[in-house]
Amino acid sequence: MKKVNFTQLAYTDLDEFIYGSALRPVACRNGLVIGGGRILPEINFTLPDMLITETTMPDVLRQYKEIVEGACKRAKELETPGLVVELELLPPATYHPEWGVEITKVVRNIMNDYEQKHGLRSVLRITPVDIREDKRSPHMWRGSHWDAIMQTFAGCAKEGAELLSIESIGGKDIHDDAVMYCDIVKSLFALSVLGTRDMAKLWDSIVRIAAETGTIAAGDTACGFGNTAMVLADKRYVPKTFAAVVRVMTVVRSLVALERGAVGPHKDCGYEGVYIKAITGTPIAMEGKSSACAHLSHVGNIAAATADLWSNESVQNIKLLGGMAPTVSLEQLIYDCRLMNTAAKSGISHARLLRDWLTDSDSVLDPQAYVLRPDVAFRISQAIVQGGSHFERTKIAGLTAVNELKQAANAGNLIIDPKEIRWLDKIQAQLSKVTNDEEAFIREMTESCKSEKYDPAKYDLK
Amino acid sequence: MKKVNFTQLAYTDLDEFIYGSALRPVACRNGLVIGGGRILPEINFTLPDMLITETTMPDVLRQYKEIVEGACKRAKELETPGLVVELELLPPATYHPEWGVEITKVVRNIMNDYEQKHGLRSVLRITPVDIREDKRSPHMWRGSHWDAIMQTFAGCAKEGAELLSIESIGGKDIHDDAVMYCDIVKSLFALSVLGTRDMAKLWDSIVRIAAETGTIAAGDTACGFGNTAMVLADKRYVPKTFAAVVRVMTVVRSLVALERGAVGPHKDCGYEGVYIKAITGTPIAMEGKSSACAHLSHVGNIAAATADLWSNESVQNIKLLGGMAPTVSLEQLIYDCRLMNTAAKSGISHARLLRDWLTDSDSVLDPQAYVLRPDVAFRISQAIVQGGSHFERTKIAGLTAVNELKQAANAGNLIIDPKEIRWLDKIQAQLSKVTNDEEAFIREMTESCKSEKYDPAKYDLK
Amino acid sequence: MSEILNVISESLQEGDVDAVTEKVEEALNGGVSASTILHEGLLHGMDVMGQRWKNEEVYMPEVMIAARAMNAGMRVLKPHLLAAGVKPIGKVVLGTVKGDLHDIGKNLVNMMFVGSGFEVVDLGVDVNEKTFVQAITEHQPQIIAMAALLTTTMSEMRVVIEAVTTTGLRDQVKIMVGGAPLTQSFANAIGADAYAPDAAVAADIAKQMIGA
Amino acid sequence: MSEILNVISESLQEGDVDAVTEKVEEALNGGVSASTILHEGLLHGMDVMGQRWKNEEVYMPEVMIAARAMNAGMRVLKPHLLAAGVKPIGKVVLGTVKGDLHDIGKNLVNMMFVGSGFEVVDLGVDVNEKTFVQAITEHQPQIIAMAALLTTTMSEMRVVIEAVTTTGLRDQVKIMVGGAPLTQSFANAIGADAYAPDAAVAADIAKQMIGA
Ligand SMILES: [Zn+2]
Ligand SMILES: [Zn+2]
Ligand SMILES: [Zn+2]
Repeated sequence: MKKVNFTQLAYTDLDEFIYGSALRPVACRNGLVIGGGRILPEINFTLPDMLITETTMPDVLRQYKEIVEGACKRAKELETPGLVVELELLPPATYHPEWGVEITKVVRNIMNDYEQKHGLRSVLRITPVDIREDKRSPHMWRGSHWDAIMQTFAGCAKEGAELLSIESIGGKDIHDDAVMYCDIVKSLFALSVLGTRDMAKLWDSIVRIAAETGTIAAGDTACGFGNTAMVLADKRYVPKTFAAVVRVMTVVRSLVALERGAVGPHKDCGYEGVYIKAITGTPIAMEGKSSACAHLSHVGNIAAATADLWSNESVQNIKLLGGMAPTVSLEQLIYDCRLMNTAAKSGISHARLLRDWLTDSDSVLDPQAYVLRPDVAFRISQAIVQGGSHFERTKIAGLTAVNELKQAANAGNLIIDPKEIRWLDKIQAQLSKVTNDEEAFIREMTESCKSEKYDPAKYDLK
Repeated sequence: MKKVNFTQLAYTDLDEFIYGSALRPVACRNGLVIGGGRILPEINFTLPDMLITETTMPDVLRQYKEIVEGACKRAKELETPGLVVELELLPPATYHPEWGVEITKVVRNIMNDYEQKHGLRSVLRITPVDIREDKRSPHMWRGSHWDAIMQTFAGCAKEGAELLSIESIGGKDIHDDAVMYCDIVKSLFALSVLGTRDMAKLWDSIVRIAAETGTIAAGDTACGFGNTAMVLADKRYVPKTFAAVVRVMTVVRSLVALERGAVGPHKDCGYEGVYIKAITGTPIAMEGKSSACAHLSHVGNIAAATADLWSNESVQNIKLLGGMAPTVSLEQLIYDCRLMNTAAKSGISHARLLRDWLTDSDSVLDPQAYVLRPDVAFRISQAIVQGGSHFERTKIAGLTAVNELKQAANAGNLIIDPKEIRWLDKIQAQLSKVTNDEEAFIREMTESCKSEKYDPAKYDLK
Repeated sequence: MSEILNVISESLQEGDVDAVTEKVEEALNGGVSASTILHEGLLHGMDVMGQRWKNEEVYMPEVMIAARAMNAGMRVLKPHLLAAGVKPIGKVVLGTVKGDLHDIGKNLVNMMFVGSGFEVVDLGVDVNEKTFVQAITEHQPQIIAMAALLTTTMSEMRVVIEAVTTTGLRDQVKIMVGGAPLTQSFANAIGADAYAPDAAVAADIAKQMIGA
Repeated sequence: MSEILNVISESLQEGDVDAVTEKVEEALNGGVSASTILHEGLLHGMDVMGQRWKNEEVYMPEVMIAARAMNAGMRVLKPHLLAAGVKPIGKVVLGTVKGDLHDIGKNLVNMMFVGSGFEVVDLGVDVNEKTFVQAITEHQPQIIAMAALLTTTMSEMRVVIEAVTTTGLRDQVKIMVGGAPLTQSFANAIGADAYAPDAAVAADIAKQMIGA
């Protein structure tokens, strides 16, 4: 099923596994290289309180113009060596691909302008919203909703969006419940069966569009899985240990994009990027303290340790005292990048020091931070790539994560509440009981996962 | 005129001049030490779009409650070792000291609660607004407006505000014009004559209140002078070189607080804090990238290099996707502090490395950043303390800053636009022409500074 | 409290669907009134879980699993409650607004309502104003609860409230709103009756609102 | 352009108050019309400075100093313009709203207006709604320009606009607003006619607004 099968880590030396540098950097058309030795800011944004309709489209375009104009202006003033702009489309702009394309044009025009007049090198990432989550989507891999997504990719790519990404939702129909009930077996099914199958089809198509349009199939994120768990854990709804294990299990799912030909940079809101980078050597976008505007987290510093792009995830275009919020956010990203690049410029050993401080400052306080440690990600990744199938790999991911967390807690390298430890035992017990026979597992889960939201036929499962 | 005369630097070794550690740390009542080896977050905030009146006071109090509750909750969740909350009162809450006191009570109650129930150690800084800027203020040092400020200090101190600060405005009546017209001689007059005289009277009174209430006379900031110039420079209204020189000249003015008995921590929005720390050894609050919410700047990283408290300056209580803006801001501050404290914990040489990266990442790109370099601040401070009077010191500050900037530009350590260099020449020429006779200077300026805003009689000048 | 009610409460707390179903039937057969079973068995159990949640002793799934058992018990109990004329403390129509596919927050709120003794009609996600209006007419709820997770859908709440007002139904229902980009002042501005800053407190606020 | 107008323009660009005053008098004595001196001398010079500012060749103080020289020239020219029936391109009443002591942004805007040929009535800072209303009656401006720098004073602008409306003067004036916490949508919400995102563009927006 895999086109490329990653059976070992791209990295052999943990010391080289570091922010700003990827073993397989990505070069963009204007010469900007991502993962080529320095970390760059990736700015994200959304609209303020307003509806998107045919009537409001002029306003919508004005908003995007204002946002990107403000961002480019500030990037230039702060002499940023390069900038990635992510355009995460809102649902109506994917339901109506022509709207997404129009927005892309407006955004790209401003970026072109700043490149020509001020030498600001920038790259546009386009992220359609995965509207297949809509119950009316007839099938995961064909029909109206699939078509609209692909038309959006192709149309925006033609208008200058160079990095193609998506937060795909294959398996989310099951996974939402898995998170709400902390049901790790359902999570396994959603990620390793539904998710990976969907990723393969989806990314085959995106890789094809990238080839046809001369653009870059960048990468996916398991945001709807891992970040949903993380945000609920932050509200104390679900245990942080559960969220940490789910995070690691999303690795196998997101890796499929790379197996099908994506080359990075991995999208920002998937912290599994650390593992993707370890396994594939491709560059990754990450988000940490500077994305608190979008969601609080316990991984504010450690997220930067191996990042190649540094993102704010999302912020509405509203006025803060210092300026519009996206401009404010970008300024913060730029300073974070400046610091990391200054350390890196003074030598790899210095970059490693900073990486390790970023790491150590968070990892002891939270299991979700702990599993992002470069050394931990290395070890778990090594276990994951031993697995023969996506199913097996995801199970290994979960079990290895549990082990790592338990050992860390025992050794005093991670402080976990006893309540949280109890859940690790629970997860371990449940995962261990799962059959090794994937077909049997699918039959069993298809039987037990009856729900209004989940329709096996959409995945060509009976 | 000075009670304490600082004639040499508190620091003898540049290597010890570093964030988180001050030679003369400040211990608070609950045992929290500022400048005692680790940098702590200082959270600032303001109200969203609303009027403050008798009628809206319940809403106002609800707002403050929500802000401080959100901040304390997040500080606890992120296991912050200590927190400073700055309550920068809005004008109506200083015009009506009883309102300021009421707000203090509400805020302090929540802080007490989190300290008792969750062990979150926190300290409250109270900053009345300097309403003497109001034309109706009869005199700088007596009368209704002065009285309201002092009542606010005393009342809030009694209710648990432990650090007393203000952004005082003595001389601003002249300095606003000095900035608008880039008139460095007027700036000199405003800062070294009007500003220092006012600071002495003002801080004598604050130090007295602190003694009477068992609180801490913390420090002032030349925000209305230096930051006004900085913000206008950022809009390209005035040259950055002008703003950089003004910044250095504010040092002498702000130092007066310490001469009169203030002990730190210096207030956040005065970047002259770096110099104050070098000269007096007292801890300082600073603000950088995490205060972009309040104003953009070119000193996002370097501001942290020698900071003991790390502040966001100000943010309205509005909703971002991740939470209320003050909570979001605090999370960012906490992560910045975590990183710096992690580096410091692994040894002073590591802290120095990080300090130097923070410094080097900004200082070459902007003159305002350059003058905040620890080494530059050291050298200029050494020159400043040679001056006999505030007047002489301020002139030295300006001329030495010009020299430092020119040398840096020549040596390629600072990139300045030729247009900006031209202004350095202009400033140098103007400052050099100023008489050394302070009395003559005052006469001359009082003659030429006739304006509707400035009334010499309020300063007991004829 | 009698032994059987105790067992119902505890089985519910453990999320044991089978035991709850069985013991509710047993209690009914034993002559315990449906109302007593509801309040001193099921809702008592949910109350304990709610307290344990507030004390940070358990996580949401444990509350959810208890609520699932509550649902099971209610299936047995409902005809008896109806027969005895016992009403739920209130009825809520719930949905995520038009254009918004976010589900999980709404589902959490659903369960919190159920656990507090409300009857819930869940309209799902991407619900337009017409469907909300229709649901008021059809289900006669005391409360409409709406969720929005996007800045570009939150104003659909205003559209719904306007539609409810235009059709003359505004006086019949209380309207509450929630979701990440919302605030109390937004809720006030669109004319909602209440704002729930968090799924966990939605049911408490609803109870206060209707004086239950 | 005649030599003397050229000299006036250039003296103004250099901010030479004495030279501008002198040369304007000289031009008047030489029979050049007040209107020509205004447009081809003074405003021409301001125009050049405005362009140089937009091209990032000069800083604001240089524009301000030129505007100061313009003011000096206007003092000489004004009686002649009045006599000839030449009117300024518009009259602006300007102030920072009640409770707000911020001065510098307003002063920048003032100078930008002057430099564009507006007559400006500066009411200062901390100006309440009554004073604004009075100023409309007294000075009959085409434009009211208000500044607010605090989130807790921006809504005073609404108060002023309501007062202007209540007193029946709303149709007589265009209202523009500006200041750090403001946005276009806030300006729309309070019923202002225009929003100036920056002091530097305020005069241009004002010109557009009154079609000057
Ligand atoms: Zn995401
Ligand atoms: Zn994203
Ligand atoms: Zn300030």
